[in-house]
Amino acid sequence: MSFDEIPQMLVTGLSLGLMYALIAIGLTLIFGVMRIVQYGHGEMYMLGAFFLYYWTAKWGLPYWLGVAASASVIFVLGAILQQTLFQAVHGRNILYSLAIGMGLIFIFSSGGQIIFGTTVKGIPKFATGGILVMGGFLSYERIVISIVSASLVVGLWLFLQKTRTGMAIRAVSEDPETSALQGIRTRQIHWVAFGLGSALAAIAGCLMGTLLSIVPTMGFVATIKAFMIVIMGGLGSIPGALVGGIILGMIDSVVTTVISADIAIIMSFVVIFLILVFRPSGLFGQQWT
Amino acid sequence: MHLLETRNLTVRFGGVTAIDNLSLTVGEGEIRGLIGPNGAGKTTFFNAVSGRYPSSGEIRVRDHVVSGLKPNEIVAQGLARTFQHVTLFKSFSVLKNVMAGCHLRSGYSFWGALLGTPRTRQNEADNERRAREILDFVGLGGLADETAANLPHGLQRAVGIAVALASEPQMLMLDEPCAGMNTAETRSMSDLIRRIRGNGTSIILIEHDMKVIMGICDQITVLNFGTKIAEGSPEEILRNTAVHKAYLGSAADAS
Amino acid sequence: MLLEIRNIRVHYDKIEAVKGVSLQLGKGEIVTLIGANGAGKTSILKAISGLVRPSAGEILYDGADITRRSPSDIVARGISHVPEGRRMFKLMSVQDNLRLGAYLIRDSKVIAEGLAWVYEHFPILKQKCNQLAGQLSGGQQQMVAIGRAMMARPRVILMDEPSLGLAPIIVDEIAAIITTLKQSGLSIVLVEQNAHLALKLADRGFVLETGSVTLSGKSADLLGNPEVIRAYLGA
Amino acid sequence: MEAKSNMAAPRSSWRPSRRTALKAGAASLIGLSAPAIISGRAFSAPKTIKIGGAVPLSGPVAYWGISTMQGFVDGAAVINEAGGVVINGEPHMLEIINYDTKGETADARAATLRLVEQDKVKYVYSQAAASTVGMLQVTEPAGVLSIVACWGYLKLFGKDYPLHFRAEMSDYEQGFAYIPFMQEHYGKDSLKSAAFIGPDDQDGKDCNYSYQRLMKYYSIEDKGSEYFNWEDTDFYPIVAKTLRTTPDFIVTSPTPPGITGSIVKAARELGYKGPIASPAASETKTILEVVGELATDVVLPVTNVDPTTPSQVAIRDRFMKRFGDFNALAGNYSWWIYSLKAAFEAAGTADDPKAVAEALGNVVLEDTYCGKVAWAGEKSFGVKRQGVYDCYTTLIENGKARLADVRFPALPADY
Amino acid sequence: MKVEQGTAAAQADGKGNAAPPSLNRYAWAALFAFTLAYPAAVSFDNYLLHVGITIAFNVALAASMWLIWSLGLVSFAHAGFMAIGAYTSALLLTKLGWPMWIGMPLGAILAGAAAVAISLPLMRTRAVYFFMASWSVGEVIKRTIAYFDGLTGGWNGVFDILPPTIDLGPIQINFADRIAYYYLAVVICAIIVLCIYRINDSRTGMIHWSISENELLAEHIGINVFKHKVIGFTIACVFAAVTGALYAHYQTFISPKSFDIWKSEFALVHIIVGGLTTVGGPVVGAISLTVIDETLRATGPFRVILFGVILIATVLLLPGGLETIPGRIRRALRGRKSS
Repeated sequence: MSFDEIPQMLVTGLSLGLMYALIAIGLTLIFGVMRIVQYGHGEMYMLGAFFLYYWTAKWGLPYWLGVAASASVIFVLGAILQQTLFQAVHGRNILYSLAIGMGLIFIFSSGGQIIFGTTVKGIPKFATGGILVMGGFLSYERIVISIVSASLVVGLWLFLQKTRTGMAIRAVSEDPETSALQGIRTRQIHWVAFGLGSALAAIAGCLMGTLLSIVPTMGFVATIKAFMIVIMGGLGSIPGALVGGIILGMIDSVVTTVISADIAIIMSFVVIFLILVFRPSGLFGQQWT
Repeated sequence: MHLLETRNLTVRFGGVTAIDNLSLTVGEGEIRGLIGPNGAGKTTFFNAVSGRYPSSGEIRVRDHVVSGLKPNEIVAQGLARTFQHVTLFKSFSVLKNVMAGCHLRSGYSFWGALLGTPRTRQNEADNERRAREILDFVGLGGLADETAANLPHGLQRAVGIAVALASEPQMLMLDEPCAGMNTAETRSMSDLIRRIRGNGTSIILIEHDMKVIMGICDQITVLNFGTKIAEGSPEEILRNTAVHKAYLGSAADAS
Repeated sequence: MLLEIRNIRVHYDKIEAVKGVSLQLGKGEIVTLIGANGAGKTSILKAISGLVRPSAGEILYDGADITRRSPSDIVARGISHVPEGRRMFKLMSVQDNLRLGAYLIRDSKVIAEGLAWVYEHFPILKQKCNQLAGQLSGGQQQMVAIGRAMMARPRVILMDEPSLGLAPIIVDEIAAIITTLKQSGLSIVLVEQNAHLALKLADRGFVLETGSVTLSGKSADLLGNPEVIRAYLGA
Repeated sequence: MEAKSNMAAPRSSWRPSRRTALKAGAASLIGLSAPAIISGRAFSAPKTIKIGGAVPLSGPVAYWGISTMQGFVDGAAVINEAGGVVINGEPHMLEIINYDTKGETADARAATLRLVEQDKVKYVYSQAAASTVGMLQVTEPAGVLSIVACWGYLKLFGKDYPLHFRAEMSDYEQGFAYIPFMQEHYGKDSLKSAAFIGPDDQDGKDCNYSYQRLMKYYSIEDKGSEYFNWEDTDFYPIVAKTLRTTPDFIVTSPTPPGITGSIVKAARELGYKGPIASPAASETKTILEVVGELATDVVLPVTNVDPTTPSQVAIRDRFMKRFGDFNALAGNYSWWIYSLKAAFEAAGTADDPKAVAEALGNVVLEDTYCGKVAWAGEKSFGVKRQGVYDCYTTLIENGKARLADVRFPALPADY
Repeated sequence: MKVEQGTAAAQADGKGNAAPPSLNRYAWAALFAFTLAYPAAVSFDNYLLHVGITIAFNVALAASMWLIWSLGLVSFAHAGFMAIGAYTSALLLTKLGWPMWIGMPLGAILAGAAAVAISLPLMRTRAVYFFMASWSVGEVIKRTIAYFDGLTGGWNGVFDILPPTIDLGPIQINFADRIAYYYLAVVICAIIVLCIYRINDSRTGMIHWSISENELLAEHIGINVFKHKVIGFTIACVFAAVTGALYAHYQTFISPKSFDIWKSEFALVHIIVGGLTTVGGPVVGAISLTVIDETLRATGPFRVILFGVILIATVLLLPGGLETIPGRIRRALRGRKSS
């Protein structure tokens, strides 16, 4: 490894980490509020990306409007899934939500292959070219996408801190009963948070899909990544998801460049294992019992 | 030789000192009441002694230092406890709950259990007999096959005590055994506690129901803010103004 | 009567925690429920605020039946509940906790007035308004809990064990606040183990034992009644 | 059927024309599976020859499996309409049975067992290495002829597996077409070294093996190989690492088109100027979609994206009509069944896979989607079981693709 | 992942109202008898025998994962330990020529040792965190095997893992024969299920459930929770390794991909659909879902979708899983009688 590769590694790792974090934050939000694991979270990511694909490539509509539209559609889908499937297992053993999530993976990824076709697709670009940052190359696309994901993370944080609904979400994830005593309709917060989490995944899908390519089966990999990050950072913790995402992005980038990709993925699992052994509730987690 | 002795026991959570340099001795065959206002550190004391919380200072059982042992090792030393909130294996039958409690004092080998050797079968039969004896003793003999979760609150508490008794303790630590009971249930619980002592088991008792405390305790220790503020016979405690003030609230002075 | 409870029963699975309790609360009145742990006091409050559904009986508020309303609806009608153990949102700031109390109020001016009221009555909270609620002392948390309930502009406050685990001096402070609340025209249902404190503050009292009212009357009468002292001290 | 129409429903507002096509495709799939369920109980009027597919119809590699299946379904329909396979003057209808393998070895084995043991199929086809490996555990001992697309696993190929045919060219065979083309196009001197990027699984390792043999044959310096994980989402790190070795060109195989696109994009953005060849498993359209303007000097053998010859156009049109979908891979796979038909007729039997295999080895088709097709490999493998056909090489320049070269691979004398 | 074990258990007809054990025993005996008669019942159809063998593997896997679940834990390291057993036995055969009869026990021992070593840190984690940590363990095992391709063949996998033979003079059995392997698989699977049944039925099982039900109380009645968790986990991993070896010699080919996350996930799905509270749950779940999966094979692209629909429908419409069906029927009958 030569010295001048370090900026490239860091820059790549950071931008990757931010996007991972975006998927993971949605998952952590859903867990925090409902205490269920949405194992099919990655499918929202996939569907979001495909929506944008049809929006831009097929109907030729503007890109950023498409991202917003995708987020809204998946928000509604997430809310519907919560109401129809997940509300029924709320409060029951977490395994049941896991099983429903698995069912959703089967249905969406395979249904996606039938509806969208099995070919790999690419979402048209909104920018080309790039600049050198301290010796690391950054395409404009990547810069914009990183900025968007970073500002979404900040925006979500502000939303949760400042707005009435955001505070209600935090309150419900801390103590549903006391929240109800403040007049918060906890069931409503459930679907709002579920929709919001799904919408975040959809946005991540749009951004990642633009940067890379999309297939109907890409959701499960996203679920795995999100799950790794969320557990590493601590379930229900948004800073945890951010830090976890960046750790994973950095491992992917640095270890792949320095050693190789297969070592990188082994390493990321080892790191998660070690984090959990020394901090049994993740980096920022609380013990949910 | 004391059955239980703590020397300068201290428990801290973060910056808060829940138990502050508490030294306490309980003799054999004694029923000791542990009272104090809510948040005085009574349950924390139980948690520290039973090995659930880490503590500094020293805890001795019959002069053996047990500080730092894990809960299951402390039970093996003869110190059993119950919990403030009903804590049972709720989906088990009552009998099975008590049999689980008997596990500690009965022979068990993994391979024996797997293969179902005659010895294991003997053990299990003994175990069940023991468990039924204990259930009869606490007056639950007729409910052995009920699922614990389906019992009324008062009986669940009694099952909790039966489970603790099943480990054949020399000392039993009861955390609010009468909480949420009606007068009749409370009376039979007091009765049960006396009978347990009659079998030679010492008891430490946390209880809010003063009738119980005053009625059955030999000695009472009063805690407030993690320190001992009084100790003595029920009569002495009743007369102690510091206790009045701490326990009944400041308005007690005015009344 | 502002709030009237008629013969309610509360079940947790098979356990009956409240066995037909009736009580009334007048405007500007403090009523206290006293009794040992597990007597059913908290269950009654939870039934009023909609956290548990009574299996029988009815709850009337301001003439309307609110027996099976959702908690948020009941809050909106003007009944706030200060739960046992204060139940802070520990990871949120004091100010956010207070704001959550005004969750159903959309008018920012009203919220600002509410905050001003709380800070006026609990000056210490103003200093600590940006601290996490979990870091406050017990007494300060109790102040936040009461302030949070007041933020909803209630007409009735249900208070569950406000003196729990607090030092005597702080208990005095809380007692003073309760008196202030009463003077400002609020009606209060006070659940307490500290019988002396409760009866000193309340107009009327109900003594509960295992889910039923065994004794009730004017506080002054109950204070002098040896039965109550017996219930508490067993002496 | 209920599920199918629900699946199709959301599309109605988008593109009605495709919806009907999709319905037709789905219906034909259901129709296909129906005889499978009631197999053996079909009418016995005209004789039938059953051909079984153990292919990935779901899971991550369904793309390839479905394309292959489409080739067989379309071919069988065409052949049956034209009077079927005529063996000794007697017409035989073709019946296709498909079972899903999810692209997993054990699953493929189970599917093949069902085909061979329950449906009594004597001719099977499969797709992708994992499914092929599972299939071969069954077919060869059972005396069943198999046609697959699979690279590597060479020890499962050759003399000891006389009934096993590999219809798709591996990188190795393709190499004898696209490397000469690249040498002509870019000049021999500017292609002195190469590097390899592939997936970290058996397919990747297989292709790497082909790649190394090729580099040796053409005396090109091998600058090393990198493997990515299927879980990877960003290819900057791996491309950056590859570029450190300064290769003259890069081979990405059998990397799926989306990932190839990402690799091309990363390489261009990181300042790499040389050609990138993506033999096997690639596809032009996706790469253009993913990379856009930056896609230049991408060499894609065997993918004739826009059909040119009349028979290619006919195949595309039929596929569009029948499945609502067409991709170059499905076109590529469409000749397998015609070669089988020719073999049945040449062997004069459909009951003896050994005889059919002998005949199949000698089948040469002149006008398929891949142009001329023949079986080769006698010297390398001891049997003529490796399909070789015209290599259509597409070149992408500045975001535009054009068919740059068509040639039959110049196999070395000892192949 | 021990959230509300109690609810599930209570739904499943708690111990109090459970069927008399004798009836239970009849059901097991009937199942076993059917298993033995199965080859004849399907008139020795090789493919259906294959389905039977697959079911045996899945039952063994689900049952051993359920043993871990009885401690209140969900382990996704299962496929990893299966891989250890499979690879040990396969490599001993292909590299050294040692038969499965040696390879399988050695694989089991190796997996057991690995399980003990890994569970020392692993048992520090709880609930969902345990789930993820065990998942990591499984992934690391799989990828480590792939990484050392000189020894293990890497992603290419191992070929020619011949089924074992028995040669005792007069008795000679070649397990390459499907019927012979069917009985081998069934016998080993039955032994595994029987062991788990015995464990669950004995004191050990009571200890497991008490830990799962209330770890705090279990500790305070003198149960060494940590020790029992390690032992239970290790036994289950040993069973997984045995199944792995059996699997390898049947498939004759294994690669790291054979032991990916889906192996563990399907075992978990079998448990959830079958039921969480009795050994019957994983057994019934594995049998029914494997049959469904095989039946759906012919639906091509719809196979996975339909499987997903069935999975979700079962979870929503049949809380507690298939094992609750007898209880439901009994209750329905009783309801009709009383009315």
